[in-house]
Parts: sequence; C-alpha cells; structure tokens
Amino acid sequence: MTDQHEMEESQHHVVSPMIYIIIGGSLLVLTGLTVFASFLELGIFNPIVALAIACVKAVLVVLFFMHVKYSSKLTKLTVFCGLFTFIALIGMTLMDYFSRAWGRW
Amino acid sequence: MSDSTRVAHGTADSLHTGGHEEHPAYLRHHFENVEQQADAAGFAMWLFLLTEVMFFGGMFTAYLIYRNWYYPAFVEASHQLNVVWGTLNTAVLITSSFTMAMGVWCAEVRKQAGLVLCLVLTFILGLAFLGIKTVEYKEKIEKHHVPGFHYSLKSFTNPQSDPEIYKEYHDKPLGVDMARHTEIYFSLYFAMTGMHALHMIIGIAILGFMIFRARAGAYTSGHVTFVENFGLYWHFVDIIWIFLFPLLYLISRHAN
Amino acid sequence: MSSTIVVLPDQSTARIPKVNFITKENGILSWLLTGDHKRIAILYLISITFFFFIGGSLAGLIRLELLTPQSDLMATDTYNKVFTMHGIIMIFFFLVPSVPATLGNFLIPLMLGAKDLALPKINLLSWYLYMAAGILAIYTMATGGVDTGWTFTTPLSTHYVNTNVLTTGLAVFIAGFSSIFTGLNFIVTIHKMRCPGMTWFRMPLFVWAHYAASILMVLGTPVLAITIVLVALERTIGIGIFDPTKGGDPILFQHLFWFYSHPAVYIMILPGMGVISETISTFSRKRVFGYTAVAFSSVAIAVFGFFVWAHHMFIMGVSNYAVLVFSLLTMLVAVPSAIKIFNWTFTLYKGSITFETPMLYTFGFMGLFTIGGLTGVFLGASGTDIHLTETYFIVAHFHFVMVGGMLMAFLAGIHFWWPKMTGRMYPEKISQLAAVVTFIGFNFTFFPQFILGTLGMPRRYAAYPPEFQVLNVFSTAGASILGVGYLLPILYLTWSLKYGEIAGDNPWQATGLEWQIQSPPLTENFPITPIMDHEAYDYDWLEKKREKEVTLVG
Amino acid sequence: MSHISPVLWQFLVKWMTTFALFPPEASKIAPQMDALLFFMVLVSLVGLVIVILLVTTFSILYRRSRHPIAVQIEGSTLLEATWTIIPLGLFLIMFVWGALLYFRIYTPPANAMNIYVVGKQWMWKAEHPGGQHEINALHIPIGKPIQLTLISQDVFHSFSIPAFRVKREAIPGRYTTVWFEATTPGTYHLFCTQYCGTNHSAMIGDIVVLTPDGYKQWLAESTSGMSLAQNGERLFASLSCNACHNARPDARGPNLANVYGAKLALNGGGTVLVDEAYLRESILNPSQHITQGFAPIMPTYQGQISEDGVIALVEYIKNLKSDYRVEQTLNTTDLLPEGEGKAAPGSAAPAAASSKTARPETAPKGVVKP
Repeated sequence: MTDQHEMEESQHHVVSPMIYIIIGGSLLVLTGLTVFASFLELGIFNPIVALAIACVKAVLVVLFFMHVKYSSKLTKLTVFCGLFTFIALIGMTLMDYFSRAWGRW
Repeated sequence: MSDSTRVAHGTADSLHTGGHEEHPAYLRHHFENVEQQADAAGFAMWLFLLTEVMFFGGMFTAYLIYRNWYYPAFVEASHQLNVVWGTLNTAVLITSSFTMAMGVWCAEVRKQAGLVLCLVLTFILGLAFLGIKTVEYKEKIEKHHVPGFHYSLKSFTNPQSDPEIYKEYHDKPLGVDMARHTEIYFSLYFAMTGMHALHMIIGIAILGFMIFRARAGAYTSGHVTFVENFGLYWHFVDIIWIFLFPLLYLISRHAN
Repeated sequence: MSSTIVVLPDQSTARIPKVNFITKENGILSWLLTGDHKRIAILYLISITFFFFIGGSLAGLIRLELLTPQSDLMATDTYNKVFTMHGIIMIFFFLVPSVPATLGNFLIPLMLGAKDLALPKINLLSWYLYMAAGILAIYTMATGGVDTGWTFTTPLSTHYVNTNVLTTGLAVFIAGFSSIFTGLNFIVTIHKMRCPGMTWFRMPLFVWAHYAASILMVLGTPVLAITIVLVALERTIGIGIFDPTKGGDPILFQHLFWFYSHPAVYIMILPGMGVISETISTFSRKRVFGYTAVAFSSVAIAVFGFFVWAHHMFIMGVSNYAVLVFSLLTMLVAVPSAIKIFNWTFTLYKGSITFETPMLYTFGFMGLFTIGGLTGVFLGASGTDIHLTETYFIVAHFHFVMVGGMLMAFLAGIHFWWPKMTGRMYPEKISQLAAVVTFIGFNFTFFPQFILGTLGMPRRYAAYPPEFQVLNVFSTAGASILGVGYLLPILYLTWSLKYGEIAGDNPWQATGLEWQIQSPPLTENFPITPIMDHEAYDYDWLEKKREKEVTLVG
Repeated sequence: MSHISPVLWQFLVKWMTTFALFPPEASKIAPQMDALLFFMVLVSLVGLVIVILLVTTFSILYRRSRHPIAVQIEGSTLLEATWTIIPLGLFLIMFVWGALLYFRIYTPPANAMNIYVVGKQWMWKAEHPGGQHEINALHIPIGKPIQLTLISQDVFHSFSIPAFRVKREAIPGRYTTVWFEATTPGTYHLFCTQYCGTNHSAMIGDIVVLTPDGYKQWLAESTSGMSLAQNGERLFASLSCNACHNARPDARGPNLANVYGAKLALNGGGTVLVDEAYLRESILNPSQHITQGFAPIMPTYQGQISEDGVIALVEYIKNLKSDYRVEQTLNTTDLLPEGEGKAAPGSAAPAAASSKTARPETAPKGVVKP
C-alpha cells in the first residue's frame, strides 16, 4: 500500500539550496533554448522541440521544486494519475478529430 | 505494512493512543499526530492540483484542435505576441518559482528572515509578471485583437498595415475567412492566460497574507505545511505557464 | 427461529445516550458552523431531501403534461423549462451528492475508525457551496427558468435561447466545486485517516465504492467547470470556440461536456452499489461473496468510466474509428457491474436471510439495476444506438439505473443507518409497505417508456402522436403511485424521530465499526482509537465479541 | 362491462387496437436492426431471469427461519471467472454485430440517390435533385437507395425515421449523411429527436413512401421548373463565380469541370478528395485548402449564401461535366474524373450572362407539401 510508505517517509527530506539554484538556472537556460529554437526553420519539428523542452522544464519543476523526487510513492502515483487523465482527455478527443479526416471506411 | 506491525503490539481492546504525547497548538483534534496532519494536508493539495490540471486540460484540448485546423491563422496571430515580453515573463515566473522554493527551504530550516525575504521577492516577481501581462493585454486592446469587442482583422488581411510586426516576419495576407479564425486564437489566448493570471492574482493575495504571518514567525516554528502547500500551488502555476509560453508565443517565429 | 435479526434494548429502560453529536451543542449556529462530519451529513440530508422533492414535483408536472398528446397543460416553452430544471436539480443537486454527501459523509470516518474527515472545514465549505448553488438554481427557476436541457447543448445554449443560461451555468459550476471538495476529502480521509489495523482490504466495500466515485469527482468535474466557463464566454462575448459560424466546433462541446457527464453517472451509481454491499451482507449474515472482486470492480468502473464518453455522440458525426473504440470500451465497462450483481446474488447463497426494509429496497435495486444496466448495453452497441438514442428508451434506461438503482440504494441506506444516525428505529411494517409501493410504482412508470422508445417516441417532446398516449397514461399513473411511495418515508421517518423505538448500538447485529459505538455517536466518534483486528463482514468476530460482553456483564 | 366505466373501457379498447412493441419495418435495414434488438432483448431476459431466479430461490431456501446459521464463504474464483467471461463474450458479440450494423447504416452505396435536407428551427426542408422542395415531408420511392445529406442552419437537429430504424443528427456547419432503402409504401413518422428549442416537439413530419410510378407522378406535379443544379447555375452566375472559375488559360480560379470526386493536389503538399463537404468548405472557407498553382484570392461567401444556396451550388458543381476544351487548360494536377453519371442538367458550361435577379433568397421556392 502506497500510503504506509508515506507514514515512514513523512519526515521531509530537506533539499539543499544548491539543487534549487542548479534547477532554477537550467530552467532559465532551457527557456532561452526554446526561444532560440522557435526562430529556426525546423518544419514539423518546431512544435515537437518546443513541447519537448517544455516537458523537460515541467519535469524539473515537479521533481525538485515540488519535491516529488523525494516524496512518497503516493505522491508520485497522484502525479501520474493526473497526467494519465489529462492525456486521456486530450488523446481520446484528438483521436476523434484526426480520424475524422480519414473519412469513411 | 506498518499497520500490521502496529496491530501486532496491541490486542483487540488495548488502549491505542498513537502520538498523543506532545500536543502542538496547530494539531487539529481529529488527527493522531503531526505527521498524519501534514501528510493529509499535502496529499489534499496534490489532489487539488489534479483538479487544476484537468481544469486547464479542457482549454489545452480546444487549443490543439484549432491549432491543427487553422494553422496559418494561429501562426500569424501568434506573431502579434511580443516574444521579448513573453520570454521576460517566463524568466520572471521561473525566478519567482525559485525564490518560492528557497522560501520553503528557509521555513524548513527555520530561517525566519530568509523566509520573509523569499516571500517578498516572490510577491514582487509575481506582481512584475502581472504588470508585463497588463502591458501585453493593453497592446491587444489597442489593436482591437480582443474577441467580441470590435475585433479587427486588419493586421491579418493586410499585414503591411501593421509595420513593426511586418518588417519582422513579412507575413502574407490571409484570406478573410482564415483571418477570421485568428479570433479563435485570441479567444484561447485570453482564456488561457486570463485563467492563469487569475491563479496568479489569488496566489499573490495569499502571499501577502503569508508575509505577515511569516514576520510573526508562524511558519518557522516547525509547522511548515502551509508554506509547502502554497509552494506546490505556486510551482503548478509556473508549470502551466511553462506550457502556455511555447504554445501561444512560439508557434513559428521564423520569418516566412 | 425468529424471522428478523433486529435486537433492540429493553424499551422500558433504554434511553438515547445523553451525550451524542446531536445534543453536544445547541443552537442553530452550532450546526451552521460545525466541523463535525455527522452534523454536516444531517445538513446535507435535509437540503438534499428538499431538492429531491422540488425535482420530484417537476417530474410530476412532466408526467401530467404527457397525459394527453397535445401540449395543453402548459406551453411547450414551459414544458421545456420544466424538464430542464428537473434534470439539472435531480442530477446536480440530488443524485450526485445524495449518497456520498449524506451517508458517505456520516459513515466513512466511522467505518475507518477516524475521528472526522481529514478536512472538516472544507467539508463544511462544500455544503455551503452546495446551498449557494442550490439557491441560485431555485432563483433562476423563479425568474424565468432555463430551457436548454440539462446538457446545455451548444449552439442552442449559446446563441438560440434567451433564458437564464448564465445563472444556471454558474449554479452548476458552484455545485461542481462542492462535489470536488467532497470527493477530495474522501480520498484524503481514506488514505490518511484509517485506524490502525484498517488495511485496504479490511475496509467495508461502502468505502471502496466511495473511493472510486471520489476519484471520478476529483478528476472529472473540473472539465465540466471549464466547459461551462467557455459556454458562458461564448454566450456573453462570443469567443467562437463552440460557434460554427466563427469556425468553432460544437462537437467539441459535446466531448468536453460528456467527459465529465458520463463519469458522472458512475459518480451517481457507485456509492449506491456501496450501500447494497453493506445491506446485502448484513441481512444475509454473510461476508460479501468475493470481496476483492467487488472492491476492484468499483475501481475498474472508475477507470474505464473515463474512456467511454463519446458513446453519447454516436449519431453526431464523430469519426467511425472513434465510434468503434468507444463502443468497445463501453462494452468493457459493463462487465464490472455484471460481476457485482452476481457477487451480491451469491452472497445470499447459504446465508441466513431476513427481509427488513433495507433488504427489500436492496432486492428492488438488484432487479431494476440489472434491467437498467442491460438496456445500457443496447445503447452502447453502436448499431442499435442509432435507433434507440434520443428516444424514451434513453429516458427509461437512465431512470432505471438512477431512480431504480441509485434512489433505491439511497432509501435502503437511509433506513439501514437511520438507527445509527438518530438512535431510533423506523416503523418496520409501514416502511416495508413503502418499499413495495415504490417498486410497483416505479415499474409502472418507467417500463412503458422502454416500449415508447422502441416505437420511436422522441424524448423532450411536449406533444406527441396520439398512438403513444396509452403507454404514456400508464406511465403517468405509475408516477402517482411512485409519488406516494416517496412521500411515505418522509412521514414515518419524521414520526420516528420522536416516537421510534430506541435502537441501541447495533440493532442489525452488523459488523461495521460504525455499529460498535453508541448511536447516535459521540462527536469524536470513538472515545479511544479503535484497532481493526479482523476482516470486514466477520460475523464470527461479532459473535465472539458479544459473548465476551455477556460474560463481562454476568 | 362497459357500464362500469366507459372511459376505462374506451381506454382498454384503444390499447388493444393500437398496441405494438416495434414500429413497422419499412426499410431494408429495419429487419436487420430488429434482429439485433431481439437478440439483445433475449440475452437481457435470460440474464434477468437468472438473477431473479437465484435471488428468489436463495431467499426461500436460506431464509432465517429455515436456515438460521449462515455458512461463511470467501468466494469462488471459478464462479467469478464464469460470470466475468460469459457476459464479456456476449457483450463483445453485441459490439461486433452492432458495429457492422452501424457501418451499414452510415455508409451509403455509390448508386444512392441524393436528397439534401436542411434543418432549421423548427422545420425540415428537403431538396430533391430535380428541384422539388418540401417542408416537413419527404417523398421517396421504394426499392431505391436514398442518401440524405443533412445540414442544420442553426442548432443541432436530428432526423429520425423510426419505421426505417435510421437517425442522424443535422449539425450546423457540417454535412452528415445517412441512407436507407424503403420497402413498403405508406406514410411514416419523421421526428426531430435532438432537443432544439421551443417548438422541438413540432419539428415533425411525414415520410411518404411511394411506388416508383407514384414517385414519378409526384415529381412531375411538384416540380418547380428548375432542377437544383440549374438553381445552382443561376446562383453561380449571379455571384459571378465564373469570373475566376472559367475554363480560360488565364483563369484565376481552378476549373470546376469534373472536379467532383477528384483528388486535388493542394498548395503546400497533400491531396484532398472533392466531395460535398469539401465543395461546401471551399465556398465558405476558401483559404482552408488552396488548389495547387492558385493564389488564396477567393473571397469567402460565409453569411452571403444560405445553406440552400450552398447546396444548389454544390449540386451544380457536382454535375459540372464540362466540354473537353477545358481539359487541356486544367491547372489542377492529376485530375482523375470519376463523377457518377447522375441526372445532370442540360447545359453545364457556366452561363456568362449573370441574371442579377437570382439572389439566394429569391431562389425558386419548392412546392410545399402539407
């Protein structure tokens, strides 16, 4: 059971400021990177790169700023659930829209 | 299975008074001990963030669909956004996220002065973000790019009429029908950034309240739950922006 | 051997405990500002009953109008408003909060051996949100109502009606947050507040069902919220996202709306299933057959429930591929319900069954829910959906599941836990009568509608071709019986508050933790934190416990 | 008996005479739909009977007075597997069968006769290829597959013919299609089943199924003189579409001859199949898809042409089988003509003379059948 682990791990693992500084810095660098990339002509890859970088940044924030890396399984599971449903909503809806273009049988 | 172990030392009807020894003032009556209370609060916060994710999820879905349908309109409309302001805002928000994280750390290691400083910085950066957003909104209002309020297609049907954008991207004029779809882009732009800004405003209000409590030393006595949970909220708002920025500003910036 | 399991204390000596959560404090404020989950549950119970009777009387009006083929009792406009408000009130203000906010609120902490829900203030807040939303809904009804249908279909709701769409939308929005907070509270409580020894697989199935429903509430409702916001923006300033003339797609609204509103029906039914698991076990003195299967089927319903929403849109021109996928998933989500039904049935096997009122309602539930569920498959199969959807077949199916299923379960639960909540028994004979009347009235009301649907009578019609009249008359006649069936409990339950027999701690000899404490319980529920050292529904443990008590007394 | 209560008596008689469980089967698909429905009803009944039987038997056998001590049973994986797998199997059968039916109903055959239906609050307007218009009624012959191309002018509507077991939503801004082949002459119900506002319940009509001869006769006496395509041609001219869409080498717009059913190459790559939906889209949102080799100069006609007008134009372009002169000067690449030979109007070449009188509003009204 995820939450029994919670009981033990509930003493907060205090993250050292050094990590925060590193993460904050890399986030700023990535921001610059994504802006730079958007001025290149990458065709189909423009949105892919942009979203990839955004995802990396989001993961960094979630793992370190939001302490998920050091949190209980339950928290990790919760984050995963949110992601899962979010993707279900977007994926299943877009599935309809894209397959509409394929026309009839 | 810590439960089973606990059951092991404790027969059916033995008094079980788990963690009733020390009673901090902030321990609510219905919790066994501080850890349980902190866990519960943190977990609740995460669940609340889940609802927030789904709340924005609806708008992201709409955005993705219309971006695929009306790509040209979305590209030219996005050229109306000032990428410099956007990048600056992203930097501001990330920094504020960083100061917030530092604030949580200060609270955990009970540095009151540091905590107050971090909160104030976060507060200021949050305001700065909103300030920049206001500037951007003002631009849109002046150009009549607010859906529903005398929305004007001029910049898209005739890009030359909008020199500073034109010299940068040399956009081709859109057909009227496609130009009309820029209104959907701006609807989504205002809906998403507006909803995000609303979250910022709420966050800043709470920050103001927290700064006072922090100066009274409320969070540096070991009870850091509130600061931590607010941190989670603030970082979440940051994450939303991390996605809004490339989706709205950086669709395709290379001059075509 | 007696044909009842009810064991009441000697009425001449028995007293309601002097100190309990009701007598603890007095004065209206002690209720309006309470953090006690039991008091909030009572508040919810009162307000929900109120809304149920508003929605019910609207239903009565609908049935009266449909007595004759012409729209003669009221104008079509009025009729449209009536069925819209019936839908909105019954779904958002009765069905969604019914079991969770009343019984769930009252019982989950008791069943888990906790002192309260994890977030008492949030719990109270959710009640206030609910009331605010409810009052707003009543207000919109008083000031002209709304006639979009409870589905707010765009572009009708955004461009083509001039009724109170915005205020109603706001009401639904607020109600949505009320249910988000309830669900959030339950999940946290179930994860964090279980007493020592209360492992996941020792929890009563009632809690499992609420856990599943809460997940749906927390993850589904926000999508409804944002959808309503977008509709409001579309209606006020015309942002064009749902407006075909501006290049928007009204089908997108359907997607977003049903992403919540289909899981919503599981939010409504799952807690009811939880109630049934409790009653059927208690009244057959048996552990629920295949505990884990029932527990996991609840979770399975919650998970699959998120992937079937587009079966509401089969004839709306979604892509064929989407139709295939969603239709298949719909078939899969039907299976866990089947599992539950059979597991409950086999719980009776080699049991020792008695037929008190909650059990009668339970039987009613099993029969009607089976019909409701199976007819759901008719609509999930894409082919037959074409003929049956948007007709009275849908109406009948939905009411079999919701009224025949959920409402029966709700009444079963209310009767079952009434002694725990009030400390007094309800009058057995008349309540059994009420249960039977409800069952008969229900079938009279809604079974003809299946035939009407197959014959093609469209729903939401104020006037209909005369050949449909006979069946409609049957339906209306049944509705009047049903009305009596629902009025009776109100009367005798209120009566029992003063004159009912003293129930004692555990009139049913049930095993749940909530039955091992005084009724009505203390404000802090458990004077000492209990320790769960046995499985759920362990009747042998109960026997031993009682023997020990007897010897202690002797 | 009748002296007891004449009302009740009438009521019972009425019931006996009009009682039915299924609507008449008046289309080819209807028996197939009913077959599946009966199968489902059968399965449901069996399932229900099993549950009821078990519950009653157990209640009798194991009632407390007869069976005072319950026997605790954990459960039985075997049993649970059984009642997981058997329902699953049955449901999957229903899924496959249902899906087959679904695609049969929504995939019109190539030789189907196309009738356009426009839904608006609160009436149905049917437009036959021959130019016959009718309101809240639809006359069709038996034995001929009929394809309906539906669109709504305002809100969602739903075109439902219970006797045919078909139903399809009419959606604003998009064509949807459904088809059927009537088998028995007669008059059947037409309902709007998607709630569409105040007079939703008045948005009903008659489906009149005629014998082929009867249909011919009806066509003859209710013709408006001009076919749908001819209306379209007038509209085409009056909007001076032919200013650009002419066969000349220097034409600013692609030639529309034989364009229907072709695969067009688009600017910026990709091809698109030209069907009704595409034609409608390119009239209202021309910049959405630009045919290869052309500039996005066409103005949008959104809000200038009623749905009826668009339909007329679409029908005109569909039937535009042009003379060979244009073939050489076609600017559209790999044009493979495969438009089906339908009742094409006499002259197809764009009439240069544009009669400004023919606005879409004053497009010839059809004979309104009550």
